[in-house]
Amino acid sequence: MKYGILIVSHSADIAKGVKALISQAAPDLSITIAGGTDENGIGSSLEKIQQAVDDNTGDEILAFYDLGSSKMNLEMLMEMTDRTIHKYDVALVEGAYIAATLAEVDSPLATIEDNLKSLKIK
Amino acid sequence: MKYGILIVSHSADIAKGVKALISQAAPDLSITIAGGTDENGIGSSLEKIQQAVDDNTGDEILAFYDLGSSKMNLEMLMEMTDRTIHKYDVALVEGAYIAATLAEVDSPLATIEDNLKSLKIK
Amino acid sequence: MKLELVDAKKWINLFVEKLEKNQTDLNELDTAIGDGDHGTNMKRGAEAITAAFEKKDPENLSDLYKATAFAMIQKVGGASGPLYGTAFLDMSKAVKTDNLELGDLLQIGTDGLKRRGESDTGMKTMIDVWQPVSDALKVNKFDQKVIDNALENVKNLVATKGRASYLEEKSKGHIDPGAQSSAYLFESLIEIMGA
Amino acid sequence: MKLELVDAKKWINLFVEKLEKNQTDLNELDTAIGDGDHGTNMKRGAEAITAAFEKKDPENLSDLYKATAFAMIQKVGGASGPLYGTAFLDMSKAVKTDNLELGDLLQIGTDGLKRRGESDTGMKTMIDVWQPVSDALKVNKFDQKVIDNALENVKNLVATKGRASYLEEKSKGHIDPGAQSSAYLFESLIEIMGA
Ligand SMILES: Nc1ncnc2c1ncn2[C@@H]1O[C@H](COP(=O)(O)OP(=O)(O)O)[C@@H](O)[C@H]1O
Ligand SMILES: Nc1ncnc2c1ncn2[C@@H]1O[C@H](COP(=O)(O)OP(=O)(O)O)[C@@H](O)[C@H]1O
Ligand SMILES: [Mg+2]
Ligand SMILES: [Mg+2]
Ligand SMILES: [Mg+2]
Ligand SMILES: [Mg+2]
Repeated sequence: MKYGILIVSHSADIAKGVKALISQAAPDLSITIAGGTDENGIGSSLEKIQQAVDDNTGDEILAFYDLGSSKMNLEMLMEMTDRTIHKYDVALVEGAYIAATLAEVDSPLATIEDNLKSLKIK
Repeated sequence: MKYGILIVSHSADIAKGVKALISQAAPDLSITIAGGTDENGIGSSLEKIQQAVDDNTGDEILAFYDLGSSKMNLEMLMEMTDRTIHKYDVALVEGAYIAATLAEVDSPLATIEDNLKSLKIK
Repeated sequence: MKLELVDAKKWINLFVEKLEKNQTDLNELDTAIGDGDHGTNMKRGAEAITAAFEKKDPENLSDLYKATAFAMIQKVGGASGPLYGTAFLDMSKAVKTDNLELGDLLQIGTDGLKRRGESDTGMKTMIDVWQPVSDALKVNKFDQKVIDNALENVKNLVATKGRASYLEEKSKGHIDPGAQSSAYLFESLIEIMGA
Repeated sequence: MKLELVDAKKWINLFVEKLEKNQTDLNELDTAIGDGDHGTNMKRGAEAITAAFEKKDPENLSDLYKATAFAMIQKVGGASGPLYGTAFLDMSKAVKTDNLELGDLLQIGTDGLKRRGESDTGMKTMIDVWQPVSDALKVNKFDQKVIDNALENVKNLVATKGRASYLEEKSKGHIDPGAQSSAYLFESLIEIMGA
């Protein structure tokens, strides 16, 4: 099982930066991002999330988000897709980093989720 | 007392995005950022942190960071400066957002720190 | 009472009008206790609704609510997008088989808001307008006073959901922007009910 | 034993040489349990040390260690920057008044690492090389074997500080990149001590 990582942020820059940061530690993972609104303003876009899910080549997807509307749009997408997406209510940057580090070395989901527990803040 | 916000991240994009995100909720605060290495690679730069502290016009500074070297460089700078900097071991994006929201409406430090407590993950 | 297609269309069109007219006011409310974009967000949604209706005139209630939902979901960009979107999508599904009583229909929308927002009344959100309006319609007591009371009530609440919740006590004394945009929705309803 | 300026200069220059030669190896170690940049980081630091010495040839031990510290702090860009930087800065301060015994001096550097990293021995970091080397020097038993043993030991540890700590058990069986670059530092020391 190879997990993919999905980053949903209000900001296209944050999403891009998180991808760059975690790619360093997890170069073999599929990491796709949805940042900002359709017009790249601050906000979220279901279409971008949809695209990022479609583009993600992971067997299952570990998803991270920042604030309210990112979460709601992500949940909306989860109701619409048949991909398996695990959504985590944890610190965006730090959670995605740890999950990616562990997924890179083929850690089982239980280990990843165990490590994310202490980052739960939402 | 008007607080300033300082964002220290491994990524210039993350730092820029966090600033854009929290500026929306806190347009009146001084928010300065230090993201990436001197060459804008992934990493941290004491010089950028120094500059961001110098540029921050807050009376005191609330500082947020992502990972290891951002933290150590921030602490290094704190030993060198005579500005008052409060460093928080909390989720970067979410912590900075909440702190900025509260600082914007002139909440006292105790209230801000109280709200950050549940975001402590480091 | 039940709404027929022609009136429902007028309802949504009036809502769109009000959103476009009151963009600045909604932004200002959101500036006080949020990120200042609720007017801009809803304006984007309003334009998308108009565009959708122009592209394809809805032929039944279900299509009308669905087009409204999709426009909101796709174009709003803030929390209100998936919220209004879910409400109208659930309403669209509900009217598919049966033109429900308006109070029951709006209750389904309200339940959608609660599900999407993981929230309930008393949290200083749009739900605090949707719920009393649904309740009033169910007992045929819906009028402007219901909306006015709801807004008055929402103003005095401390937010426990959405961005405003970070402000805690300081969120008190402000009208929630989503509650205000919902007030426009239901003031539009009064206008077409009266007509 | 104590180090005089001329030998200390040779020491640091040899370290710089080894860092430049072994950049790829350090990156590979960091790829296994970190973010793959330790070699690149230390190479940047090494070049900055050379540049600093060329700009102003250090006139005493304190200046030498200070220039080394500043180069690391300013140019490395990773955790190893403030770590090596703090170690050398503390050493620079310590030798200002007194040319200390090398074991005592390196202990001061090691303590600097611990302070900056909020860490200690056994956490699978560079400290696991610095501490045994300092200890051995204090009792005049420092040789290549001390370094080899330290690296062997560090390899079997589970990381509890730094990025590798996220890997937990899986960090075992890998040499910590910072421990390896520190090994280069102290192998350089052996070379100049033997000469
Ligand atoms: N969890 C929630 N449950 C119900 N309503 C919510 C929730 N979060 C936000 N809202 C509503 O959404 C409105 C904010 O919408 P908007 O400004 O467009 O989104 P954002 O907060 O993402 O900028 C709030 O005024 C509130 O009425
Ligand atoms: N808290 C710490 N205490 C001591 N040493 C540490 C600590 N964190 C990291 N290190 C050391 O730093 C090395 C990593 O350096 P480097 O790769 O340059 O930084 P980064 O991890 O920021 O990419 C590790 O191999 C370890 O020896
Ligand atoms: Mg808003
Ligand atoms: Mg918004
Ligand atoms: Mg590294
Ligand atoms: Mg690094």
